[in-house]
Amino acid sequence: MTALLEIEEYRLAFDSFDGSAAVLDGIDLTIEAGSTLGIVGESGCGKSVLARSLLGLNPSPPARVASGQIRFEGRDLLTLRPAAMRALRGRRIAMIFQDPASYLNPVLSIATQMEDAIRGQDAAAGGAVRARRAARAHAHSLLGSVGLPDPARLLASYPHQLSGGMRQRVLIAMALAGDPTLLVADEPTTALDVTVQAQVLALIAELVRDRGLTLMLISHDLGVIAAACARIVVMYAGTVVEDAPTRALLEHPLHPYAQGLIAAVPDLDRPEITPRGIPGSIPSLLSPPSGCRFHPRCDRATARCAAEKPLLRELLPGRRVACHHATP
Amino acid sequence: MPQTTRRAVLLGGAALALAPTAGFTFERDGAKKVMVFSGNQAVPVLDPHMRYDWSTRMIQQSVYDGLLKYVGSPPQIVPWLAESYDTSPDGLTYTFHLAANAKFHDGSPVDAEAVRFSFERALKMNAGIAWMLKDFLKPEKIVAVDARTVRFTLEAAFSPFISYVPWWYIVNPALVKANEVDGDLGRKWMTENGAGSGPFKLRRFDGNALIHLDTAPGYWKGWPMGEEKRLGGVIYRIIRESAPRKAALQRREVDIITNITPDDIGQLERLPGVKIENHPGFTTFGIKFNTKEGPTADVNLRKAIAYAFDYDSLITIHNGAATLMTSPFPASMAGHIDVPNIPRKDLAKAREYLSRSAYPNGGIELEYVHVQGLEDPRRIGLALLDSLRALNISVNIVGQPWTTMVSRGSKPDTAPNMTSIYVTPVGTDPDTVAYQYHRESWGLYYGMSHYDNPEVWQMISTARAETDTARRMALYAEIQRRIVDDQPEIFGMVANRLWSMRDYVKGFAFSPVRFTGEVDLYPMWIEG
Amino acid sequence: MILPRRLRLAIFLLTRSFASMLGIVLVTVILGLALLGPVIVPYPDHVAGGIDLANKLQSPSAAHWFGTDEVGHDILTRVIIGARLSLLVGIGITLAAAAIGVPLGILAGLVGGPVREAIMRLTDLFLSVPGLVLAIALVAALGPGIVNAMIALILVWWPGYVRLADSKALSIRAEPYIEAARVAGAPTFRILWRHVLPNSLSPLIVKMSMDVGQAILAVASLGFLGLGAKPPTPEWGAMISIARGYLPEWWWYAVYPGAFIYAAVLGFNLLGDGLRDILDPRSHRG
Amino acid sequence: MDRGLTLYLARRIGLAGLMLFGLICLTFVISNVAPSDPAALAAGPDAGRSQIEQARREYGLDKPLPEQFLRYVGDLAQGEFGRSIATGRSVGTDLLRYLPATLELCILAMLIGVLVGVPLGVLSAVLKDGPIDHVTRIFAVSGIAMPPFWFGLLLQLAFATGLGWLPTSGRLSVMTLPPDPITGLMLVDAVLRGQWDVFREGLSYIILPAIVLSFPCLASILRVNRGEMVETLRADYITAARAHGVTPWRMICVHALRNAMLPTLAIIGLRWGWMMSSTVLVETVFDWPGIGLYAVSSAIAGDFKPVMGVTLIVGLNFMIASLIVDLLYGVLDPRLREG
Amino acid sequence: MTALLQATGLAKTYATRRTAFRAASSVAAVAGVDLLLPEGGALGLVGESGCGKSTLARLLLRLVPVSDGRISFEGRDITDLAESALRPLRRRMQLIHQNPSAALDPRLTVAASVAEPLRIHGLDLSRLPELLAEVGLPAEMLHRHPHELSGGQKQRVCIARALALEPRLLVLDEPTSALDVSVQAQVLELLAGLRARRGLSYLFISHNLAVVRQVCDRVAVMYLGRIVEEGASAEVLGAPLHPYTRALLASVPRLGAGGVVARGEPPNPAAPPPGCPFHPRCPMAEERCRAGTAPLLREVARGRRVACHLVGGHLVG
Repeated sequence: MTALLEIEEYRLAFDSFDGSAAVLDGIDLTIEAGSTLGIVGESGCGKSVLARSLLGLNPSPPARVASGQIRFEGRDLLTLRPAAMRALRGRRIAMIFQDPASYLNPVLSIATQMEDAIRGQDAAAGGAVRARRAARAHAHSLLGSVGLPDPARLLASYPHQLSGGMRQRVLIAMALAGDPTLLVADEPTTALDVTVQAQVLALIAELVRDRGLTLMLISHDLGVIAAACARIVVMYAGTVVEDAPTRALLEHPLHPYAQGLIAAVPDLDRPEITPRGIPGSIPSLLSPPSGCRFHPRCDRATARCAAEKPLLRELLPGRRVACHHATP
Repeated sequence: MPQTTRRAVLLGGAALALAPTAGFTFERDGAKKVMVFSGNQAVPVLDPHMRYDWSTRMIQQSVYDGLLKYVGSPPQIVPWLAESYDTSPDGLTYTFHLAANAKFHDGSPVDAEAVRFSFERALKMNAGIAWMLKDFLKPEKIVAVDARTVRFTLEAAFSPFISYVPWWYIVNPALVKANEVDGDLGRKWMTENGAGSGPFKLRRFDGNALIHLDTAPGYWKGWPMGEEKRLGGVIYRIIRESAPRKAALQRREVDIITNITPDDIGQLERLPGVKIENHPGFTTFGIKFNTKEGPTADVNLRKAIAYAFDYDSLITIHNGAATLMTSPFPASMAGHIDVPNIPRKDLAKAREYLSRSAYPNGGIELEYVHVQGLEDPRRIGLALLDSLRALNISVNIVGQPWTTMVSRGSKPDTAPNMTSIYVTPVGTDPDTVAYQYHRESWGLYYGMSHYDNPEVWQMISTARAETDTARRMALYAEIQRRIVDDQPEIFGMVANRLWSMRDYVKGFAFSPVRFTGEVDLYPMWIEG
Repeated sequence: MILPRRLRLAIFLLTRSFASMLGIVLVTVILGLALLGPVIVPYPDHVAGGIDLANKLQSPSAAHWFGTDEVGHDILTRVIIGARLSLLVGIGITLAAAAIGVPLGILAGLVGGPVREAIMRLTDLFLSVPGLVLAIALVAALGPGIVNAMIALILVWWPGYVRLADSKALSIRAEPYIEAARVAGAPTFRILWRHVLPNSLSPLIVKMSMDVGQAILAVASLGFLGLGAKPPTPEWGAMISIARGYLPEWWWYAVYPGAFIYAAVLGFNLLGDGLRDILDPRSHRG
Repeated sequence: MDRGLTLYLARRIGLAGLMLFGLICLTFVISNVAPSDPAALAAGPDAGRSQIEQARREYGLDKPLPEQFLRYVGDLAQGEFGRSIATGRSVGTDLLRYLPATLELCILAMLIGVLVGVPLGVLSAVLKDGPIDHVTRIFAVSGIAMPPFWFGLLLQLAFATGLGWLPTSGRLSVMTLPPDPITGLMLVDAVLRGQWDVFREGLSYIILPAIVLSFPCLASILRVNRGEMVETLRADYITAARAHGVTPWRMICVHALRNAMLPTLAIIGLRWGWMMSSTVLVETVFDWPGIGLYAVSSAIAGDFKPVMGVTLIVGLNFMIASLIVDLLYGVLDPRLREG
Repeated sequence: MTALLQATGLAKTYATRRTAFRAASSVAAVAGVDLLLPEGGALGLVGESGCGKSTLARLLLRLVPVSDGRISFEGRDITDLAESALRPLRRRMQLIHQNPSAALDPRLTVAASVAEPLRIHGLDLSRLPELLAEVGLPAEMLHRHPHELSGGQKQRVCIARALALEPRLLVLDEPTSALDVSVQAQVLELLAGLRARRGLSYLFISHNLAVVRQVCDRVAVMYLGRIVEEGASAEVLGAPLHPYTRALLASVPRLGAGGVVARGEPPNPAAPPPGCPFHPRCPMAEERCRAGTAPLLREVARGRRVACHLVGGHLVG
């Protein structure tokens, strides 16, 4: 397998009046072509910012890239000119978002929005821009491919007339407009009800399987990630703390934070196990803790943890962890 | 100033085109030139029996003819529709003999019936000019003796009668009757339409913006400058503010303007090709005291104020274009005398009078009311305020709408302490001024003083019925002296009347009996 | 701890924006002139109406920086004293309108039902006639004068505050913390006083700052139409109204008072904009 | 038209009628607190007492106030605004004569306001915090802070008196006949009649007052549009559109602007109402023969019937404008179109 | 066990406003709910968004007007009590909101917020530090403003404020859904501890079945304004009877494998389907489910109620 996307030492800061927040602090990760990777972490750990970095969607200012590389198919995305980035968006890397209600333009019909996306892809490809009629036909078939019944009526409707699940399917269809290689899904089911969430996750799994997509799924819900991804990256406060195959991580987490996270999730099937919280709260990124960013909340923390930032090291084959105390 | 192109109306006014861009041309109507006159005041109602003010009467005088007409300075009454008239010795009967060739714009003759009809209409409508004659003339006492003779029989001898007749314009009865709605005597239609025999006829009427008059072809009275030179028409254009009006003259968009401020004179005089007409006026300005109620009921206070007032400021405010009054009558009024002891600024006297009043140390505030929006009375108010500081009297300057002011002045207990009032006598007869001081004038705008002196009232009544001119004039001299003694007002000044025009405008004839700004358009033409 | 940060943030936001700084400078200058006016004017006598006809309509010079008017008043003197008047009038109108409108609006928004319906209909009625026309009608009826102009403007101004306070009260009423207070058993008046009013304050302050400017402009407009201050009161709009007759030769007479109106209104509007950036960074309605 | 819309319209119109009645009461009360004597005005300057009394009877001013009010309402119901006391003319006729001039001025000013304000707002939002944005913002506040009457005088000084490029005031030069009315709007009529020189001349007269009148409106539109655009450009669906590769031009002009136009529309409606009242100042400065000038000159003369008439017209205009804005909102915002 | 809170036939109908393009209509947010919360019990209320669970909570607290039905609290009918009469009762029934950031007045300090109920009821203010300690907040937090606190801390402040009045009933409206899992577990721990210590009764609203199973001893499942199943949480969540409950449980992603069952999405409450409201999505729906009225909630076993035509017929003879 070849690496489709390689992120190296990626640091991103957000500048504000109160100072500069190191939102991403040296991210290192790789996604192989055709694989499914889940990124899990609590709010503010930087997972969405990371996803947006892939498409250059972080507004700048305040976002400021401090260092690092994001290589996609060998090209560094961080140094791409805006036009080149536009050409990439949707055609190579597509994205689906958290709240389908707010990511669809309320005053434009589904047809207009899809046609614009399709024609925008054509323009970015540099070839002929197809006519609206042709674009609409394409939109029609895309909607069908995400399992939406009666695409013709759907195209004529407006976002508010659709249910949450339908909106998310429409957004997925739009993401497929440019026939992308990498699909970045940023909390795609968080705003949906649990029954619909299951349907959408199934759809994503089906698309990954049928189209050979590479998937990067971001969620705060370990259950969602576990259901959809073969490999999981755990993030905490702008750093990657653990990177492991799904089953291995769930059964035998190595990083204390990953352990805490798994222990905090109540298990419907095992109510006798009381979930345990992790003491303390997520640190402010304006003045992050020294050394290991997790050390103030970690019961195994030592003086070294406060002083020295642990490197993400390969502790077992295919498993990386960033902890001074982690043992196989 | 860049020369601007002028617009011209080509034959008939149907087709419009831009004039050649080089130089300028006059407004033209066919081969004839059109004179453009600009003033500030609208002409809401054209009906000559409905209302009058300077702008309205200027247009009325152009569209209609009267039996007689005022011309010249000093004003004289000359025959017009009436070639002559006779007066009976008792002063009760007037017989007018009409010109043979006079005809209305529709070609019908101006006959005795038209005259009778017009006077009757004016009296019935009881508006505008009606007040002048209504107490002395009943409609049924007007008789068309034959086609060219009309006889008026008055209820009582009334010496000023003839002096009012020029303002009673003759309307075309056929047209009026044809346009009568619900017995309104044609009032609605006459608001914006002409039915006259005058030198001009109406072409376009938009009373708030522009009135376009065409010269009446073959005007029965002929043209003083000759058919060759006569105008093709006149446009009265309303420009409310003085600055744009001046600019329009400067740019030759208009040929003659009025309502210019004294401060403008210097500026306009320096403009090449512009001349000023500056004439002593007929309109008196006075500050009327409330002689019945409040502090000013005290004649000593009134005298004190009259002596404290800085009369020179009146002249300065008008840049010299004004004359102080030397009597309640304007100087060009028949019977006017210079009253010897009329007050002038004399602080010693002022203080002396003040000490005799109820307010020996001042310390009061008096209200000074002027018509809102009028600039000169406001400035005079400031001068008054400045003058009275010497007496420790403060002045509250209030601008009010005309209606409010008049309404307040109608009763002594609401009349302001001091009110600034302009009065233009409508005729040359001294009675028109004298009668302001009569009991009957109380509460009217010129009677705001509520002047109370029965002896003077008696003299006024006697004088208006007196047919012997010498005796009348003697009475009026005495009336003037008595009024000055009672000081019902500060006798102010008579402001000059000002027009500014391009030097190619000819035939301008000043007559003080017309209102401020009003021009007799008939004798005027454009040369060059 | 917290106040300094907020203060620092406020200063940062203000100093970063040229427009806000300009607003502060202009308002400070107008305030300064209003406070020091009677002390610093070169011809204090010209305020009360002392006239000097010999020196009328002088062009700007060392003796009269802004020239003189048609009765010889020093225009600089009158313009400075005019600042005091305009400021008093502007603040007076705004405060009075807010004092009428805000309680009514909060009451309407909080109580709802027929009370709100009645209050809002009355408000709509006044808002359905654009202010200036109504004010003109009112002043024409009451008679010109600065006090009448103020009364007229207060009458047309208060409904704006009802609207604002009502909408704030409505949105705050939906906040969970209001529900929390109700659950705690808080009576309506307490909710109004402790929660609704303090949380409505920011937009109110912004609106009031801008309204001071707009009220100054409105009074000047009435003055210009001859319906405002009476002579010899030095009111900017009335000065321009008179000065109009002296254009174009005596241009300074109209230009200086107008420039002061412009500067004052601009100042209060920019200040309001700046305050909005500080107090309510997301809102930006015109 | 479906039943819901009909019901809604009926309710709105009913409400507007109620407001109109309130307005009539308001204006009537205002006109009667005045201490002036309208009859004196009606009778003319030199009128004697009997003439004043006759005028009082003629105008029904001797009747008790409630009766006068009922008569006024009755007249209004027949589209009759009463007679001007000062001139005796029908206020309705006068309004019909002056309203087209005001409408023409307002329409042109609104066109300027929208055509300049909206693009500037978009530009300013796209270039947020750049130099153009800063200049535009000061410009926008200036529009609101600039006294219209003073601005008008300055423009007159510069372009009419100083440079001599444009006429100072009025609607047409004295010798030009306005085209025969078709719509009543002179410029439109000139075009319809093919009188291009009249059109050009009319344009030279209308342009300065229209600019002055449009300035505050332009500024408001600019401010609101800029603010909404800034907000919209931050919205999630714009991020999504970018991610989907929608072209920037289309994203700004369609995706963002369509959303930003909704509040902009509201301010346009509001400003249209205000504009009618600003004409009071602008028409006074430029001697524009519209209802604003009519109202001011009548107010100063103490003649209330015209003032009441203009107030009603302006109020009615405002109500119609807000109704139209509400309906347009529904057209532009699909969320409001159906349940 | 005595009933602390009981509702019979409780209903809430909202009228939607008419706009230019829409006639007014009404939406039944809650339709005929019978509910009983025993003294010291913890009842979970689960369902998807828009099913009416938050409205039900507010009805029970008399925060929104009741359209139909009765509520009794501590054995007393409170359905028609005036606000002033309710005020003393409010001390014993408190509400915890979903989003602690919005539930605190941004202008008040922690001390002021927690003290407010004490002030309203004229109670002793000196207990503030004690209250804070009870919810696990250090005393120095008293002088902070809400924006300086983390989400978990804010929720603790809200709990302290509710506890200040010594309530017997706590209505918790999704108290942890705005929190991260690591913090959620802390808050759940706190709530469990408080219940044990103070003998509180909970009405616990959540869409997270696992959390409900942790906290509650009984659970009621709501769908479209109705309770469709109710019983002990171990039974309802362990062996669901109603097809909806089953679909809900099957949809929860688990650490391990996932499964998908329910099709479609919850219908619009303004236009509910006829018959059993769940029938369009129900894999087992029969003809009788599609017509007539919604099936009634009936006791199918001891302490177990289900509203389903299919279930009722099979279990209870």
